[in-house]
Amino acid sequence: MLYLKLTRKNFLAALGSFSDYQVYAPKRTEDKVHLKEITILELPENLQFERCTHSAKELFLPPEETLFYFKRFSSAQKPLLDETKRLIIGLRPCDARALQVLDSNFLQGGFDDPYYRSRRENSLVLTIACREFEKTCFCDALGLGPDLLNGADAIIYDLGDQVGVLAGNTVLAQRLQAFALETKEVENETQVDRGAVPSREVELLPVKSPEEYFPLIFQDKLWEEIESACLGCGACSYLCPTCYCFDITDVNLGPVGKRIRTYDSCMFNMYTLEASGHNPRPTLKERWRQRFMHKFSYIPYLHGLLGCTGCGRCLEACPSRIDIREVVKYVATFTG
Amino acid sequence: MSLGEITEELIAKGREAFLNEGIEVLLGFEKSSSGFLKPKAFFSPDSLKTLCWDASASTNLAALLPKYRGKKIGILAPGCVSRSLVILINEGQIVREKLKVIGIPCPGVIDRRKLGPLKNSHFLGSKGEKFLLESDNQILELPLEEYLCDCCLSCRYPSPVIYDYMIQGKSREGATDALEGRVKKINSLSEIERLRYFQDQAEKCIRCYACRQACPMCYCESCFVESSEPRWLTAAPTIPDNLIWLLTRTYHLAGRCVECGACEQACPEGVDLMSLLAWAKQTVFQLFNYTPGLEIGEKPALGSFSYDDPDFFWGGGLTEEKKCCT
Amino acid sequence: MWQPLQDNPYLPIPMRVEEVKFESEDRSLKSLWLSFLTEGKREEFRFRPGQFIELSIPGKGESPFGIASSPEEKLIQITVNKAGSVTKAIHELDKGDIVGLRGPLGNWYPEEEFVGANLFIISGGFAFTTLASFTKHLLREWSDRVKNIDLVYGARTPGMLLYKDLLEEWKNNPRLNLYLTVDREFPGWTGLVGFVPDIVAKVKVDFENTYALICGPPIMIRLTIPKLLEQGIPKNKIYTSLERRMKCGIGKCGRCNIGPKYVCKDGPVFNFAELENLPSEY
Amino acid sequence: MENFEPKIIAFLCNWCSYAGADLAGVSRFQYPANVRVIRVPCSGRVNPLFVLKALYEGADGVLVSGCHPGDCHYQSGNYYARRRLEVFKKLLEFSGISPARFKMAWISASEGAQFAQLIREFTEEVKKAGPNQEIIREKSDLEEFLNESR
Repeated sequence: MLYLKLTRKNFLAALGSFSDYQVYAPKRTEDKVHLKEITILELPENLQFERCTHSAKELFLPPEETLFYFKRFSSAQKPLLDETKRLIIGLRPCDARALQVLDSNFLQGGFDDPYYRSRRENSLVLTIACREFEKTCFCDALGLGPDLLNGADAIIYDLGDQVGVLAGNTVLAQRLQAFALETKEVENETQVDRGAVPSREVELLPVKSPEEYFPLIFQDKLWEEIESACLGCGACSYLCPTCYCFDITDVNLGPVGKRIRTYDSCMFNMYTLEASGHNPRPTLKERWRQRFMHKFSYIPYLHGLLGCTGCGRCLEACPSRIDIREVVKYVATFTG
Repeated sequence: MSLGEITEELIAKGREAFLNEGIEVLLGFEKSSSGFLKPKAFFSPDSLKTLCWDASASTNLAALLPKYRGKKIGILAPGCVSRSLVILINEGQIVREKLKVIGIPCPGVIDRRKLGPLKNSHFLGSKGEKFLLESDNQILELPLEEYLCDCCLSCRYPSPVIYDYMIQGKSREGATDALEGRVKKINSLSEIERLRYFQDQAEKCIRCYACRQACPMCYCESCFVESSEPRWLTAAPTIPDNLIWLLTRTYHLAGRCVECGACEQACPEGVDLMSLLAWAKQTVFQLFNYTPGLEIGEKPALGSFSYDDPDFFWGGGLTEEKKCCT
Repeated sequence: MWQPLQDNPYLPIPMRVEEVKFESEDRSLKSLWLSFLTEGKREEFRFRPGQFIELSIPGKGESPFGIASSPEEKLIQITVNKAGSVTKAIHELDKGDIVGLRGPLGNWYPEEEFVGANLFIISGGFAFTTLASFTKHLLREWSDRVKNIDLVYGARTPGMLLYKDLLEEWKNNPRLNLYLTVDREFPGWTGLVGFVPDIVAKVKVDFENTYALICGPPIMIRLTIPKLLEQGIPKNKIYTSLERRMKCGIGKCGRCNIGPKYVCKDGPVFNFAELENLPSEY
Repeated sequence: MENFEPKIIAFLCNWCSYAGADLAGVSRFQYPANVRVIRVPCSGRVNPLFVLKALYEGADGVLVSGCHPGDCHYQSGNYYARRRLEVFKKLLEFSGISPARFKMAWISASEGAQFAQLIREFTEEVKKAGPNQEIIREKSDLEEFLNESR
């Protein structure tokens, strides 16, 4: 990792050298903040960005993605990879954390997802260390922090007139180096000047080890209790930065068509419903068990990192105001 | 009656329903971590300790009924919920005898959308005509009336139409035309502006189906959007696809929607759902003089007909001039 | 562990339907034999019994099917139950039609483990596909490496038994003890009569050092397992193949997991010792 | 725009309107060839989703026609249709989809001339409204691929 200090002006000038990239940054329209394509010149001087209403997964796993075009009744098919070069600036450390979770699914486990890989490898992700906590976010309660590099190519720290950049990506680091006031090789975030990092008194959530959660699979009463408020919609999954489950369907136009993938949610009945009418997860009890265990037990068990980033989007989106922190606590104290 | 007293009475009535009427589950509310109420199913009289009700209860509890199909159910019901129950009874979804309704005279509930950025602050409770929020270590006292849902502002039936128990108290009086105003505003737009308006709404939609799940009338086991044979629309959240979802949803709820506003409260994207539904309600009322959910035994407006219904068909009874209702 | 056939695991390989045949009297089960359009692909397509493929009907979608042919056969055979929109479209296919295939996917019956042991193969209804593949393979390539082979296969009626020619051939194979059964008496039926779990309890099998492979409707499996356990077969020697709704088939789309295991890539073959620790989501 | 030939889908009930259309043909009444007929058992069978789907897939206008009130082969199917489609038509209008795109009519088996007249009128109205741009699906990528693969 390389840590660089630059003046704001130089930093923006350095970004200007990425002229072959499409630049994306959070932009407010009415009551929403979305990642929008902008020009470098439009970047705010103070490099302050609001947190995106939707998560960054939209640029890596878009709500609709064409896998390939096909001709029906023939062998002709044309795959489509998005190789657009994107410079995404203004995301939060939790967004970058979520990318690590997505990476673990799409780039590991025996098969490679070429669509995700292409988008991921052609993107440079520059996060901004949070200046304050949102009302609903809780990365610190999960032992993560608002100043971590996570899966980003670089994280930017506000140092008043200057910015500190911690770059994990060597290509990016090299480009910035020419503009830097000082440069040093470092091991991790604690060794660098991070400006004013927000901190607060927070009680760590009682997250157990993946294996400790396993016996709870068989505690039906626990899941019944948890799901009782749930309406079974997909708001939490669609807005969650790490929920990657997708559906694959065909869309036709006469003799041709395309195979697309779209978001899906484990909270829906149709998600696991089989053609025979059998549903292995027939009620919200099983679906909640799946959702909770996937984030807090299965992903950590398989990939060694928590499936929740503490971004708090599900807290805001849930029509029933289910608080995942409360669920974690409830599960931890459950004794049967 | 103070909130504390209401809570006490609720718990007492709930206990009674469990012990004397043999309900197996009571659908009510408890405080969520943010102080706003969240729905909760109570399975025993002893669990009722956390049962409560206040102006932050924005879920229509009747939407949770399908989860407990076959059970004897107790449910808290302000006016709109009781009307939902009437429709569900009329549509054969539940049996009146298996239902114990604890009626609540409703002073209205707070609109998450109107709270704006304050929606993520901590709700401390209501206090007469006001309610209290804690935001950034400050306590804000806000006037309830300004933050009520449009549905509640326009509500003409805030008191339950069916109940087995009734909580003492006063319902909100003086329905305004907040919802009608929204419809009027859209109607005053030109055709192309109206289209743009609803396309904008469709663009916001992410198809999470929170509106569907929050609606007690959307009880179908499989929804048309999920049908693969035929596939009515693609799974991709594009504007035309989403528009089909919004329009068909509105049509399916025409003459059935009780305007509880739970869908709009559930929508994480701020889609204007109630303008469509309020329009549908007005239209069904104007054409067929029908208001849903007032009487047990009634047939749904679009599941019945009358020989002298207005006829706008080409070659039909009414000529252009006679089109009086438009 | 898995070798994707090409760089893009979502792209189906074109296949030609070489032969179709109804397997059951009610025409709900149909077999398809597929060949590769591209030269040399069959040689690359190396699978082991128990694995499955995703069959793609462009415009309709994809569905997973266990491979019913044995690895030694040139054509790839699948047997399809008409249930949903994709399987309905597959039933409409005819000789010469072009379809897509992704695979081979998933794991297989761990044949190396079975060396020197007895094998007790139990199946009911149309879940016989991958076990038929396995049995064919076993008789052809492995018969000198295992001891006794007993096979119980049952269906509702004689007409619902799959692969009748194959069964006829096996009746005369001394290497295999074949027990065919149907639910009740039928005119002309000379085999056993009774449900599979009851037949399993009745047949004289050497349960010492025995592996059981069992595929069938959930109710059959549920009733058969206790009979096997009674005979002293440990749970880790009872294998089954699971089915789940699948989309990607490569462990990405999320829906087919049972606990931390994905049926599509960690399965579909599991033993009951593994399943015991997983939620019963199958 | 001058040469715009709209695509119109007509859902005609089996017992009256389909026969009426047939009569129009047999009687050699002239009417524009823009209509594609889908025969349905009854106007009451027409789910508004049929109309939306037709528009979504590229139709410029949709017609639903059934037996006159009182003449339904199934006693009351057209009365249900009258209520439902009326609400639906108004919904389309409210949402800003041109009201010219959707028409409902009663045509009996003997009204061949009226059918021809109806189609002439409707085609003219849809022509005036122009191509459907309100609720048509996005398919330019598929069209491009279709051209490529030819």
